Amino acid sequence: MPWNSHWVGVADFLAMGGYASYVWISIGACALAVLIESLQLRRRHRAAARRVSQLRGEA
Amino acid sequence: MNRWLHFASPQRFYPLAGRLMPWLVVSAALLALAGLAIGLLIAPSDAQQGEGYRIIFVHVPASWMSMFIYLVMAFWAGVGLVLNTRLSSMMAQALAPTGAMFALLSLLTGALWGKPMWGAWWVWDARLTSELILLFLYLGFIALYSSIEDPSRADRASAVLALVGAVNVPIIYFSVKWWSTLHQGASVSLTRSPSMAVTMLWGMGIMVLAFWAYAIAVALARVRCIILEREARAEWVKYAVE
Amino acid sequence: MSIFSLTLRRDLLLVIREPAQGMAVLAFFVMAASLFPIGVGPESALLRRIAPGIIWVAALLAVLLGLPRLFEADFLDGTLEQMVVGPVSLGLLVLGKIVAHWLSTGVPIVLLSPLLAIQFSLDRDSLLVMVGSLLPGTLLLSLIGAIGSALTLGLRNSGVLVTVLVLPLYVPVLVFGAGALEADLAGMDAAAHLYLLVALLALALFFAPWVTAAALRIALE
Amino acid sequence: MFQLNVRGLSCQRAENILFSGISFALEGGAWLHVKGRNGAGKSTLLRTLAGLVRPASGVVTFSGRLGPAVRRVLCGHQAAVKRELSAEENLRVGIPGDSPASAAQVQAALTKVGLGKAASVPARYLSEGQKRRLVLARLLLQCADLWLLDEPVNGLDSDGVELLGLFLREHLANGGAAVVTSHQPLPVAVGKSLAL
Repeated sequence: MPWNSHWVGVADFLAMGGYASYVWISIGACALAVLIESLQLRRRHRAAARRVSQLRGEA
Repeated sequence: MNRWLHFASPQRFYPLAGRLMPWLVVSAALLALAGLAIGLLIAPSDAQQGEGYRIIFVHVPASWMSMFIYLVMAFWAGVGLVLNTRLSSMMAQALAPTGAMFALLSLLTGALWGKPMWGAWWVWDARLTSELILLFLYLGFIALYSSIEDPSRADRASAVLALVGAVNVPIIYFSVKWWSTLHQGASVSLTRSPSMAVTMLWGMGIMVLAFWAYAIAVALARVRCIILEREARAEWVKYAVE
Repeated sequence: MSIFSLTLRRDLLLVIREPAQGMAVLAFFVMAASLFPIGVGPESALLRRIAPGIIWVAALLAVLLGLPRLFEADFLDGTLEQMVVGPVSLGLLVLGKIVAHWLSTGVPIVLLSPLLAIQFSLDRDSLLVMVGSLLPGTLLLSLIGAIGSALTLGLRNSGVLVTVLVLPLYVPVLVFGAGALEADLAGMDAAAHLYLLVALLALALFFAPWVTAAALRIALE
Repeated sequence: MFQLNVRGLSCQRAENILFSGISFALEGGAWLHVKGRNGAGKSTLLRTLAGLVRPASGVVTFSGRLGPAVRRVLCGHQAAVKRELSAEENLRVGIPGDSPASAAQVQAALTKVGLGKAASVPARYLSEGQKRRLVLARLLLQCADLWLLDEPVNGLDSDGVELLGLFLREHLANGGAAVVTSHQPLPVAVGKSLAL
């Protein structure tokens, strides 16, 4: 592992000293929230843009 | 002053936000990677809590951001109310969902941290309880502006609520702290974070910057959506949409 | 006569003419508080311990239930618009309405609370602290609630929306109000809680009327 | 001499412009008849003059002898009457802030609008027309300088309209001004008119 950190190997790192589920779920939840928010925003932007071009078509 | 007002109109702000967003997204990603690398790889394990304490690298930035975003939101809402600039109110409404998300994440990671350390998913600790109430304040703000059709009334009514909320946040925090020390004594508390090694501080600091960059990027993206939705009939919008 | 007392007398006259809704709020207060012994069990030691929270939460929800009486009726028949157009200070007028709402909702709750105290087997000398905390407390709840009901005036889901807006702001009031009674029951001195409660009341008395007036102007635009 | 002047007024409702560039001046003794199709923003114009609505742009100023605040009164679509109060109580305490009128003045105003006998009848039993007349009685008692009447003829029968014309003429005679929106013609000398 780089920077002489005290992890022995990847498995040890993933085990997180027995707290693996808590730590990885926390980080995973943050990543998931970011993902959901980004996708939702992209969908909302596209819907708004479609509405605008629809209006442009009518005008 | 005029320079600043130059970007106050949605028409000029829309492309500016579009140009800023990619930079912010990239820097948020890089900062997050760096922060997690320091937090998970380099930072030493904690004396009492072993490796479980590493959740603070997402818990503390999330709860700090949820508080900071509420104050920024109340600021923009106040500016929108006083100067009657629609864009500021749109910015306040763009920040609210992200602030609520951070409050929710803070509660979730707080519970995930509390379970291994104190054996309970939910601890009526002063900080967690006031975080919960902060989430309710966000939900109240979002519920108010989304249930008023007329945009100008929605902006001004939600601005009043945000300002009243901002005044109440310290009062709520103080009263909850008073309440929790009264009932449970200060033995168990998330506030007394573990002794902070320098690398831990660095890790948390960088994660806060990452969350901060992310929050601005998302707020800009959402404000662009709000501009498109509210100015759909405006002339300039037709050419702004690729 | 100042606009404050004019509005106060007017609203009290209206309450006397149509007491039905006022009674309903009081009935709710007593019923809600009486449900807990049924739900939790009749042993008086336990009831004594949870009495402060129950009585205070029931009073808080009763005031919340009575909030639409503040502006809803006047908004629907157009008199509120006349008041806003009128040349009088809207803040004082609103304060008159809030105090009238307190007199017709909060004070009857306080007068009824000894009835509940008996149910929860509270002894006589803690009655004083209960009344002492509920009296300023209910006025404070009306003041904060007025802001919420003005903001949600005329909205279709205003009933539930007011709750979502106002409950977080009620937390400090509940903490100090119920805390005062609890401290007294535990034999400690409740003065600190009561002072803080009255301090919050002073803050709200100063800010709430004109914030509510601003919210009314926004709602009537 | 009391004067209302409006310059470059424009109003918005939910992001679309209702009207713009409205300018006119109105002195005491004159009245303005506002015409326009439904939804043209006639009511919004009156509510802006009443100070309820914040205009998108433009200026509304009152100059002249009238001290700090011009006493204006707005009669909207709703007859602002409390059902629980009697006709007489409605005039005395119905709207906190009206200029305090003595019982005799109230009774006189009621008889003038033909509600003399119905003074103590709770307003819930009054017909729509009678409520409109009650609003006319209140207009007399408020002795405002600027009357802002939104479709005042609605709900009034023929001699009700006569009464309205009479009161309007008296109001203009002693130096008051009025801005009135109405589809039917009013029994008053034709004043200025503004089409939205």
